[in-house]
Amino acid sequence: MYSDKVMDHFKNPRNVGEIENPDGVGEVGNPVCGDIMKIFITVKDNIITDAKFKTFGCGAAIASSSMATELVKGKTLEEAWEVSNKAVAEALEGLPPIKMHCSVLAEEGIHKAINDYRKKQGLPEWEEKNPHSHDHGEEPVCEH
Amino acid sequence: MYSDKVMDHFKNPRNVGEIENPDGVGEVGNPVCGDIMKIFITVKDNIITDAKFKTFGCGAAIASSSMATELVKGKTLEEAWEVSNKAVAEALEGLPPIKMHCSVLAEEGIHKAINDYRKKQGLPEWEEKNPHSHDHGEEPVCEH
Amino acid sequence: MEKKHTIYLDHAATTPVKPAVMDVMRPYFTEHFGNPSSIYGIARESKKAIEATRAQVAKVLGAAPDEIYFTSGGSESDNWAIKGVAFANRKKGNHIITSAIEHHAVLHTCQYLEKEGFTVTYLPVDPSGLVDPQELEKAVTDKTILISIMYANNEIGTIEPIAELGAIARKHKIYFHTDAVQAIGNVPIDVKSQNIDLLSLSAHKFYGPKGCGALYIRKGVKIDNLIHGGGQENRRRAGTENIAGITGLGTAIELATADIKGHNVRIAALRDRLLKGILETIPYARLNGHPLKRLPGNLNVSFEFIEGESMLLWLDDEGICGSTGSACTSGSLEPSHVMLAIGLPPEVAHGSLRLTLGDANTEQDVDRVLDVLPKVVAKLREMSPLYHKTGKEGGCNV
Amino acid sequence: MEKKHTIYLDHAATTPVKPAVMDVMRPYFTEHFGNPSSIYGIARESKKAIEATRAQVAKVLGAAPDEIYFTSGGSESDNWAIKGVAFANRKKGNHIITSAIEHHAVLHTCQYLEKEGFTVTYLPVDPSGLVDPQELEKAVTDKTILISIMYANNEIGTIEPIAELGAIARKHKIYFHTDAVQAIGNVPIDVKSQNIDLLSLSAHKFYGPKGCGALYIRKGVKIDNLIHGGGQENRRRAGTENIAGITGLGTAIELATADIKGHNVRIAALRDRLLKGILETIPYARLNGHPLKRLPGNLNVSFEFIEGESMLLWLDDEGICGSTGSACTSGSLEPSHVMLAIGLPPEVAHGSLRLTLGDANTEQDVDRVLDVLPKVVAKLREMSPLYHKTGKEGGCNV
Ligand SMILES: Cc1ncc(COP(=O)(O)O)c(C=O)c1O
Ligand SMILES: Cc1ncc(COP(=O)(O)O)c(C=O)c1O
Repeated sequence: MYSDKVMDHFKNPRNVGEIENPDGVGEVGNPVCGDIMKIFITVKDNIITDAKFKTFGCGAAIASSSMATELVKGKTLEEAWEVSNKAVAEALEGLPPIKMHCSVLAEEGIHKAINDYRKKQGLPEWEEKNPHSHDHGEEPVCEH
Repeated sequence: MYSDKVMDHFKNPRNVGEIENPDGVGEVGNPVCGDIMKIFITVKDNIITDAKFKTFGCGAAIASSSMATELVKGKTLEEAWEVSNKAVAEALEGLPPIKMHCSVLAEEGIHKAINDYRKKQGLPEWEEKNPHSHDHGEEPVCEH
Repeated sequence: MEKKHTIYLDHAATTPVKPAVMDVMRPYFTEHFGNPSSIYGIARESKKAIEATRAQVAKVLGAAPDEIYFTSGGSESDNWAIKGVAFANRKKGNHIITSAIEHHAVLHTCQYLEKEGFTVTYLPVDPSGLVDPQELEKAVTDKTILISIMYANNEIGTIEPIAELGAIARKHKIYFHTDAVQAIGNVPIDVKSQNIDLLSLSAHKFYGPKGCGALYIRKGVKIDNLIHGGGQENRRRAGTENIAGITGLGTAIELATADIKGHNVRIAALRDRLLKGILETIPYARLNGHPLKRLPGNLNVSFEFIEGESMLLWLDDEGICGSTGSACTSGSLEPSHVMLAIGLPPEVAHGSLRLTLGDANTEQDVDRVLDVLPKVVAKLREMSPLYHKTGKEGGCNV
Repeated sequence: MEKKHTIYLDHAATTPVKPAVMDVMRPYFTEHFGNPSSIYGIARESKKAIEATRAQVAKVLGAAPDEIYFTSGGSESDNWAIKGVAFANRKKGNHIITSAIEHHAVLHTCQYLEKEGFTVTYLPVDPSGLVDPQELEKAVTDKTILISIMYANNEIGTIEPIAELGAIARKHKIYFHTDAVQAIGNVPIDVKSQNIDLLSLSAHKFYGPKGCGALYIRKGVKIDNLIHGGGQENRRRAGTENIAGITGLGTAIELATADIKGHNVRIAALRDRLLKGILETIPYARLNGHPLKRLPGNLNVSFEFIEGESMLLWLDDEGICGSTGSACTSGSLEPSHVMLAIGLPPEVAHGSLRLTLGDANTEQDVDRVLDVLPKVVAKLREMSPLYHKTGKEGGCNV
């Protein structure tokens, strides 16, 4: 059901853990739906120099967190903001349709962490461009 | 599906054929339903001294004709009249429920032949006691 | 008693599982037995095998894999297609068109729907068993939601003009279902060009296992579930998948359709030899069904003055397996509805014999039948009150 | 990479076909493949085998052979029982009572019937998963036509008080159906003394083949057909019989019920060893389902702060096959309705692990799980934002 890449990031997740005194934190998901992701970032000169995560969730959720944190590390905030759920899923060599929402969560977690940073800096938060533009696959929705 | 006895009387039917100048003939059944039996009898001193049949029908119909003619041979007309469909079926070591109607046909054929004889003799025909007393099993009915 | 070599000539009833099919199925009973809905290794194997089979079946029909749904056989597929479409489209209309010669899985389902408020038109067929496309078009009303016409008839082997019928259905935007249970392996099928929206098939008719079939449902067709429950088959058919059966179906359909043309030539040659021999040696015999538009293995002949079951019993005694349109074990005394629909008088319908040839049959088999059958027919006619040697009155001039 | 020895602990999902069962089935694929409706020798063999199986199944249930109908599995049996009784008794009433923890084959069928104008009461269960007979009695109305309560739950293993529930149904002259798919082989069943009118079972849950089940229908029960067509199964279930599957079911049920008591003692001992080990070594774990009234092989434990699928993936990596009440492949993100019905908070429901033991499991298997599982749980908790080593806040006091 999962690609080798997903299994690799599930079994050897990159960037697990918390950052002490992070510059930004984003928590997304809902225990009712079985996924919670917490993303921590360190930002230096507008660049994400470190990213870590803690995730309660399925294999795809853990792999998506791992991949998303990998993808944003070293990127400018603007670049990181553009990392879409699709990019996460593609980097994982695909996710089953019903697991696409995990990549969406990862994107949202990154966005939340960035906006948390911007808020702390007294900057206006960036807006989600089009929350319905995600590539959800045939994913079901958890209404909680 | 058929007992050994049925198969024996189907494969080696007793009394097949016509009697030339019979004393009584009974034809029953309907081609629409897939069974026609024609029973011929010779009567001497109130005793059926010979019985033959011709049958268009399934294995059970042929076996029932064979058995019924066997059973009535040597009997007085009164005794032969009492040979029920159940007796024919039992002598055949049973018939499948949906084939019980074949034994009914055989009983009716014998009755018709006897009444044909009585009519020719100027005697009143005997009445079927209770046409619905037959042991039909779970047999379906052909409405023709 | 010496046991006679069995000559199986009832392939329209069912077929044995081919060794190659059995080999494919075997590991799924014991080794790769995992429930495909599960997550672990052996379950993923099962899942993969099922999806591979879906692609196999789709390819044969010219469909997409996600348009193939596995069922427990032809009857379930027919029930699902007809009830599923009927109930899901009730708001659009309540009229269904089918033919008078469908399999009972279609006819009895339609009769059930009549009790549920639907109206059903049973199209007549011509004496060769063909549905007339013009009759179909005339029967269409603005309440018609489904047309179901079988691809090939199981008794007389007549092959219907499916593409033409499908085109009429498409023109009127009515769903078109075909029961192709007898057709698989005998005619090339392409659901797209033939305008088929739903198609039933059953593995045991083409050397696959019994208890496993499929329904093709074109993407976009509105249809209710028949068996509700778990999320299997893309949430459309609940029940833990019969993996062994499904993989067997896949291999069987691939083998059966690998060389349809060759199969037709070979089997029809045997069948025609048999038919010629019968018609030459047995008087008062007639072929039922279409002389040309028929399944290659199907031979259906009526012998006047005698009844089918007694013929079968004698043939069985000689190790020959056949079938009849006479009432037999069906629990009814009426002859087959198909025989009556093509206009046979009931007594002639009762005297029909169906011999359906398959892959393993040989010329020797045919010749054996040609040796045995005339004697059987003669013996039964001998004791038939309908048959008179002189003048042979009672014959229905059919 | 070295392949780890597989430890299969998902017997509630499905079981492998036993060699003895396979041996019985094998000839029916290739040799005795005749269609039981036919008249010749090989067909009569098939017919005989099916009737012998009917008697085998009847004996296990305390029923008569002609009260047993073969189907394509548990889902079909459930659908048939519920829809069949509902539609056939519509004139009497439109109310159905079932429980909140039924299998989807029952629940989704009931939901379908709600769309068709029926009213359904879903009885709640207590925290151990038991239906309260008094609650059942209170739910009965003069419109109630069917009560359907499962014999044993597939997720948490709780065994319902079937005889008591059946008695209430009988008292009110309401048909009583039980889904006994998980119960066969684990509890002695007697449909007469337990007042069961309809009972579903499925062969692949007791080492028989997938795609074959049965429905017991007490003589006299008014029920519509689900699959219309040919005259098979006493004209109640159409479709060429899956002879191999049916004979396999027969042998499997005979083997599974030969020594129910011994099976219970042996399997429950293993299960209890596993449970004890888990609760002793893993904090924040709780048993789901009834501590005593449960299937001998069923263990269902929730681990707080972590999610089930990720647990399963790690276990699979170690060759251990289990299942979860988390959403997983069900296509929904909600945790299992059973877990919610027994009152688990959703996040705890997501962290449930079901391990179901079977005949082939050993103490070594159990000890292997006890070696692996604590590490898996610890690893996942380590990366869970809900788990805090100090203070361990976030625990739901359940
Ligand atoms: C309690 C229960 N009922 C019904 C079913 C459905 O059985 P099947 O998968 O054979 O259709 C299952 C198992 O899947 C079950 O556990
Ligand atoms: C034309 C046709 N339709 C449907 C069926 C039913 O298929 P099954 O017996 O697999 O349910 C059959 C055969 O029995 C058939 O010949």
